[in-house]
Amino acid sequence: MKLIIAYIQPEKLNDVKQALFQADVKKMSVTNSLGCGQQGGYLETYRGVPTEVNLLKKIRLEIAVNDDFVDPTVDAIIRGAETGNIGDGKIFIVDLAECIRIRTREKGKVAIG
Amino acid sequence: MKLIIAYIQPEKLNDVKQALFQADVKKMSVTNSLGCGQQGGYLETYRGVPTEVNLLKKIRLEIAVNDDFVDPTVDAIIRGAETGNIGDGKIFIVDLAECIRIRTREKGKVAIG
Amino acid sequence: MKLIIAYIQPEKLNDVKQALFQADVKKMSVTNSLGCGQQGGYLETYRGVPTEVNLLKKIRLEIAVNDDFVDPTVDAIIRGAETGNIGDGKIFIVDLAECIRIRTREKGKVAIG
Amino acid sequence: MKKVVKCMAVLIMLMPAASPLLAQETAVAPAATIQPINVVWTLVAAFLVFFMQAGFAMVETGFTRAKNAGNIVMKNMYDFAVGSIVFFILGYGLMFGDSIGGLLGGSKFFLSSASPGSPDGLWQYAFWLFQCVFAATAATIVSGAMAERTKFVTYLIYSMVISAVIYPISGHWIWGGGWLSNLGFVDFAGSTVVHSVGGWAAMMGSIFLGARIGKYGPDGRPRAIPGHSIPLAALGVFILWFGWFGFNPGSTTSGENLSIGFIAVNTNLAAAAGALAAMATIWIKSGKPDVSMSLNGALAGLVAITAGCASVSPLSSIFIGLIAGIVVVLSVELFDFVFKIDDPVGAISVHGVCGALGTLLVGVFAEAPYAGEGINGLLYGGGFRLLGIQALGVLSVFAWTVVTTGILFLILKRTIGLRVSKSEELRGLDIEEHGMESYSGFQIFTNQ
Amino acid sequence: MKKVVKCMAVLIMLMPAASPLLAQETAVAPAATIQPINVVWTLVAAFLVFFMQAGFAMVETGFTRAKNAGNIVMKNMYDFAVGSIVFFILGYGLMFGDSIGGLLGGSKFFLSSASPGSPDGLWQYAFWLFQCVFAATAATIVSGAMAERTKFVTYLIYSMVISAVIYPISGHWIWGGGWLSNLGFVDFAGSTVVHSVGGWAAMMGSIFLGARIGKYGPDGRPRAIPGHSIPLAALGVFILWFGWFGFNPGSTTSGENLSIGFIAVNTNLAAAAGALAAMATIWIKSGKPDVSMSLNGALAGLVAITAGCASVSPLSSIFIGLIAGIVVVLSVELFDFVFKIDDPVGAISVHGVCGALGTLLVGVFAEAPYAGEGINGLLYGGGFRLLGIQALGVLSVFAWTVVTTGILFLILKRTIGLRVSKSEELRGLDIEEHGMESYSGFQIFTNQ
Amino acid sequence: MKKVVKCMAVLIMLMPAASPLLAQETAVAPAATIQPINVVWTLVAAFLVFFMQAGFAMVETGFTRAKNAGNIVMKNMYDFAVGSIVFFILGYGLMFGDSIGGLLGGSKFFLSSASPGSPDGLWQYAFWLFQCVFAATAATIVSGAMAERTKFVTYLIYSMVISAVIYPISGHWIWGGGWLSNLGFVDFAGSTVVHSVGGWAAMMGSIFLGARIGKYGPDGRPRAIPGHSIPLAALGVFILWFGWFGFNPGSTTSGENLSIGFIAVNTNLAAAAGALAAMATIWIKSGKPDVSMSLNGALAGLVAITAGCASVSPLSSIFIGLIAGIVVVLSVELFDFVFKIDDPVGAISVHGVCGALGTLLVGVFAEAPYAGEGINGLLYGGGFRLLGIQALGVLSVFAWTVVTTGILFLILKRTIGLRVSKSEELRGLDIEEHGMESYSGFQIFTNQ
Ligand SMILES: Nc1ncnc2c1ncn2[C@@H]1O[C@H](COP(=O)(O)OP(=O)(O)O)[C@@H](O)[C@H]1O
Ligand SMILES: Nc1ncnc2c1ncn2[C@@H]1O[C@H](COP(=O)(O)OP(=O)(O)O)[C@@H](O)[C@H]1O
Ligand SMILES: Nc1ncnc2c1ncn2[C@@H]1O[C@H](COP(=O)(O)OP(=O)(O)O)[C@@H](O)[C@H]1O
Repeated sequence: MKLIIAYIQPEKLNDVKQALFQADVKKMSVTNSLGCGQQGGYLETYRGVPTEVNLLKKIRLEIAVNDDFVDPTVDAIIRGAETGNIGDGKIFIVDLAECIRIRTREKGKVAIG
Repeated sequence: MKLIIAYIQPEKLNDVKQALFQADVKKMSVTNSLGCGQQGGYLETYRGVPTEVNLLKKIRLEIAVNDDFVDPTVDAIIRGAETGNIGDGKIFIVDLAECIRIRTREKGKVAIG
Repeated sequence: MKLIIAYIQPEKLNDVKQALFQADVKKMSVTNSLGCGQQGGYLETYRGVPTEVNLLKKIRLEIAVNDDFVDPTVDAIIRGAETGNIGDGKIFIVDLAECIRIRTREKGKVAIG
Repeated sequence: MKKVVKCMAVLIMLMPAASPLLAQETAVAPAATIQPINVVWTLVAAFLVFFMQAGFAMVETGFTRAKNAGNIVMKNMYDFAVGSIVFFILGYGLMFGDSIGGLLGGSKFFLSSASPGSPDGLWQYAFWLFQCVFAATAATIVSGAMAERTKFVTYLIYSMVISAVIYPISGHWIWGGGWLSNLGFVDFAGSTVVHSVGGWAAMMGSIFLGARIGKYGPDGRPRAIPGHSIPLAALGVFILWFGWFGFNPGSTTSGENLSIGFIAVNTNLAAAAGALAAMATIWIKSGKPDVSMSLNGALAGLVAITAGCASVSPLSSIFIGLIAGIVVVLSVELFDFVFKIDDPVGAISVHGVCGALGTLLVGVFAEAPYAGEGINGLLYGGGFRLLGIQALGVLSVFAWTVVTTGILFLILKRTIGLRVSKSEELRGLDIEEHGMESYSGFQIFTNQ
Repeated sequence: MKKVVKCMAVLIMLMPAASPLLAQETAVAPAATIQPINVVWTLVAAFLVFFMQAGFAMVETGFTRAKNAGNIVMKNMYDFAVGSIVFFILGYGLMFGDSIGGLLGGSKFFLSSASPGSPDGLWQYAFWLFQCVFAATAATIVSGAMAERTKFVTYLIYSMVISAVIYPISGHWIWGGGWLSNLGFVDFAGSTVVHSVGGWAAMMGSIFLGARIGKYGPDGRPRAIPGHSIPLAALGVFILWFGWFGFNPGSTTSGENLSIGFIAVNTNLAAAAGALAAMATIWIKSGKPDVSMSLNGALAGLVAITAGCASVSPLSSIFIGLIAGIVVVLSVELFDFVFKIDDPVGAISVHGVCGALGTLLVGVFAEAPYAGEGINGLLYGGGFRLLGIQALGVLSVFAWTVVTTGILFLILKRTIGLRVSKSEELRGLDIEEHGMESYSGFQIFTNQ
Repeated sequence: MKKVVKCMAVLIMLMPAASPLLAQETAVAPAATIQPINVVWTLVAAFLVFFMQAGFAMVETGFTRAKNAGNIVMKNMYDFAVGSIVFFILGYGLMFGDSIGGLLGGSKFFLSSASPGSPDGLWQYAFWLFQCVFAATAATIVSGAMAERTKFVTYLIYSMVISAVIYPISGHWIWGGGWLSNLGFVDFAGSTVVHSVGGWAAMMGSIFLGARIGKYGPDGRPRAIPGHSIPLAALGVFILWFGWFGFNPGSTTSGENLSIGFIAVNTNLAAAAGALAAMATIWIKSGKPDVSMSLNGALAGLVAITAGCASVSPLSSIFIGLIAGIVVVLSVELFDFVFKIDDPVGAISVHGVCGALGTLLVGVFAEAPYAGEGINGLLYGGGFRLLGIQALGVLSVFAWTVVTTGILFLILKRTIGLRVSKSEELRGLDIEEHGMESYSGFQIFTNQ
């Protein structure tokens, strides 16, 4: 089992969700995040003072999947999030030692989906 | 050492906190999260337009524990969060390679608690 | 590759960012978090009712780095966040199985930086 | 004109002070030139009092949690909407109709006393609007104390009954030519008529409802449930203070009555003093100038001066404000720690307790030069006479409100129910009762 | 004075009802004592109507998303700023200048009719201010319907044109001595003159813009895009309701005209009834008392009573409010589900549809004792005559507004463009058009 | 009546323009019928000016960070509460008491000039309230510039001193019959008396405090610290604009004075022009129509027209507004980039600089038909005479305020301290000074 963590542009969340649904990945968790990446930030002005904003708004996805679902999930995220521009985001994959469904106390593979 | 990530219903946070305290787990980190799971979302209406909300509000807990604390922690979370309904949440466990307390630079087991 | 998760005091974020930049770590993700740690919380009063606040505001950093960057990154975080007081925060390190840049689909070491 | 008892009472009350002027005016100027300024003044004041609804909505929203914000504003809007309609149909007649034994009015339903064909007939409309916004104020006070756990539909029914029946009847006793006014009871702008009625109804509602989940720990100790927007609450207090300049000076329902000047000054000074005293009190007790209690202090001063604003000197107004500011803090703590009645916004203490207090203090601070000939409080040689009458009025209205709203809430509890389910309360009334969130897009810890 | 047509029209209209009084006054009191109360009343009313700008800003901000909040308030502030200047230069003259064939005014540009040297000259200033805030109201209605996707600079140009030309010309027909007023068309405070013009312009703007991204699914079904702050929206509605007490009663532009009392009462009752009816309707249809639709209901009642507030009885006002409250809900759904015109705040239904509705209902509910001798609607023996004139007025103004704003938006679309780019819309207009965020520090899901 | 110098000054000033009317009125109508309209007008205006406190609170809250929001509203509420009490005790007497050598007043403490027994005695109350809300305006301006880092208790002491002593004394010079008024200095509604005093005090406070942590980078370059709620800031500006209709036209303290019409028009046009000019200026300079600077522009126009609103034509008002709108942007940047004085809300530029500017521009744009016989500015044949007197007044008040508030802040700094500790400032004044958060439940990045 793997835990997939993805950072994407906020406005792409709907597209990514669609792509994941099509790939039959229907469970996920979403948080707000600020990110610093290759997209160096941009210049805002406030009251005439130029300000470099280098923590950009991002969406953080966390998706736990069984091993055979890793590639489809990654592909779906890329499909939904890619625009070709800097700032499109990144995907991190971590080994998942265990997964437990609270309601049923099921563990492992069956609990994930 | 393990990193336990749990998604629970927001209104169960207090119960889970109590259960964890009783299990002598007193350190944790909490974030807001939106989740998509088996609980398929629900129907809201706004200005007469029915809207399917499928990102539900959840609380994300992150708790780093030594290995012998994993089971008591998981049990405590389940005790606090379980109602038997869909949406009760899920627990993910990840191996923790290292843990460092910033103040003392202590590492490993002693740093966790 | 490692995923470094750090909890720090909100007011130290700028210092930590500076320290990381000096250590040539320029990518990171930041979220808000509430934390329970050794810093036991503090007493607020609201309308004359004393209230123990035991979920304190923290900043959560997530930084994916190549293995040779782990120590410099940890050092930089400590340098920026340390005040010597309880509540300074904690660093957790998790193995990172894979890293993918969405824009280019690059994987692994090259994708991280 | 002779039916406009409140207005009359005011005129009579102020006569001794202002009479040389008023008499003269009435003699010299033709009646026709007198009316417009009174109608304009009364309407402008009514508009300001209407605006207090926005103040209540903001205070109550600000002092409660984000997950119930939409529900609170709905309650504030609909007690006014319902109240306007039923006060038109029934309430006004019970309050200002021809008195049946000094107990209630029996005519003027559907505003039948007004007509577009004569100056007096036209004046009745303006007077009705002024009274209507007062009735709605009494009703809306309750929403704060019952916030975050009351069923919406139950609240609508409650607000209908208070505006149609409960408020008008005790109001009749004092402003409608009823028995209390005949005794010489002084409540110029409604510390008792409006605020105490609202405050005691709030108390009964809160008792019948019980405390919000999480308000009292297993040990019975109260916990703070902080409000979600102090800026909106502060805005609400500013709006209320602003509206009070219609509430008190407007209660002359006469712009010719030059007393409106000192009534406005008294109103302002009492509010300022109330704010200062409450801040000082909570600062001493808890070590910090608590914002929400300080805001309550300004309101406490305003409520307290409402009864006596046309009967006391500016200096006395400062004292009344100071006393109210101290009392409101002690009272909030009394209800919270001792009686364990959960009142999220402090409505019982601000409106009930300080309304009663302010009414009693008229019996202490009233002075003939302001109050009218022969009307003196304890400190100005009037002895205990006025104080006694004031106490009688306070107690009568307390008894009336507690009994009637008690019966009302009991019936509602037994029938459609007062309170939402536990899970609705936890998830928030906005989602459960109205199917939406008030702060869409914002990340909010809804576990609070 | 004879040029102040609106005021005159009003006086004449109300004469029969109030004339014994007014005549008498005019006879007895010297002219000099009459003026101040009228100037004071008109100014105070104008201030209240000005404050409605804040109400619109809050309603529109509250009903849209956080990422566009700064842009909305800018539009609300600048349509007023631009409108004030161009109405001073051009608009007022087109509306109230000497009539050219009953179609438009041709003098009084740069407020040249006013002068500081005489009472009448001074009065003109007050009258101008009152008219200026009305013009700005019509302009600002549109910002809500075009919210979250319109280019800022385009919006500035649109608001310049509507305040300078489009609103004043149809306004001239009705209030400036133009052809509709000569026919006996009744629109006392502007259901048609102000609200319908704004509402139909909003409709055209919304059509030319197209719906917001995400508003309609691939299946064409509408989706909810919830507003980000219900408390601010509710505050806005309270402010609007408050301001409407200037809008309607103030439209006498005379404080001596004692009809202001029943006009205020009618305004209040229709708003209350509108709120109740809309809540009931949406409750029945969707199972929940939707907050945002309920707030729209109060506004619908207010818009609908605006035309007839000086012509109908309080009881009729309640009926007008009830009808408007039901219609506004149906209309919102019609535009949303059937016409698929994306109107984030319901401006078309509230102002356009209920403005027209209210104007027509004058032809049903008008009663001579209120409206003036011989002016009776369908229910009071007047037959279809008045209703016919009202319908003619409604249609003429609809046609005028749809055609002129249609041309305007077409030109704007073809030249500088109406709409921001897709990515600007997604990221939010605050960042893209103004370079900042409205809620700095708050965590907001900007993907919504 | 002869002691009411400001009012008198106004009457005299306006006499030439309106005198045929006024004289006539006074002759024909009995005195008793004149008073009510003046009292009503003055009170309504005072209420509007009071409401500006809410406007200041919202603007200052909106333009600062969420972690200090409660602290800001407390400062706004308590400078008014403290100010009301001390102005009652001391300030009013120093300002309007019998003049001691044209420098300060020496009677009327505790409002002893008022009494409930006569029309004039009653009038004094209304006049006091109007003056009291003005004094509080001057005090509250400062809270914005000192926001986010000032100790609460220090702020309370400062606000006591300014309302009790500093503001009243320079006010006496101009409105209390002091030396500047005798020279013919024109400051009708207080560009200098109120706004400049507040603005210069704000400047001194900001200098003594130093900049907020993080405002200036290690390279000395300013950084933006964005406000946390643009909608509340915009609401505040709308409320201020609304309140200004009490501030300026109300300064006639006479509803009979028909000049109130053009004063209101001037006020509105200058605000609109100021908003437009500021937006255009910042748009050109930074490429975007910055919201917060645009909002400042409307306020700049309002402040600038305050001195001359009764002395210039509507067209001149537009020019004054335009100039102020440009100047405010340049001034904000001057203080921010060059002087490096950290003023979170732009109070120094809006109130200090534009207050002085507006006062000087009276000497340029004043015209006899509006200003009164013989009062002409540079452009209308008056030469440099008036401009010279205006400059003298501006400089005198600048010197007075800078010196006295300088001493005050120095003493406060040396004794109880001006500024909170570094960690308090970082964590936010709400938690540290008041023990609570203003937006409980919301997730906010408090590192900002
Ligand atoms: N090494 C990293 N550690 C943590 N988060 C990262 C890292 N690299 C990127 N991110 C996250 O991913 C987001 C997008 O990264 P970015 O570098 O802009 O994309 P790109 O892959 O196009 O260079 C960042 O804003 C940040 O939140
Ligand atoms: N595979 C997953 N990956 C990431 N988050 C998940 C996953 N499954 C569940 N979650 C999180 O857990 C929450 C509860 O899951 P849910 O499926 O509703 O519970 P149940 O176990 O009763 O089916 C979800 O809202 C989501 O936030
Ligand atoms: N075991 C843990 N699991 C999860 N989060 C932790 C853990 N220990 C600490 N934290 C996070 O780190 C923050 C700082 O920890 P704290 O104990 O106060 O620091 P210290 O190391 O000085 O004792 C906490 O508020 C919490 O968010």
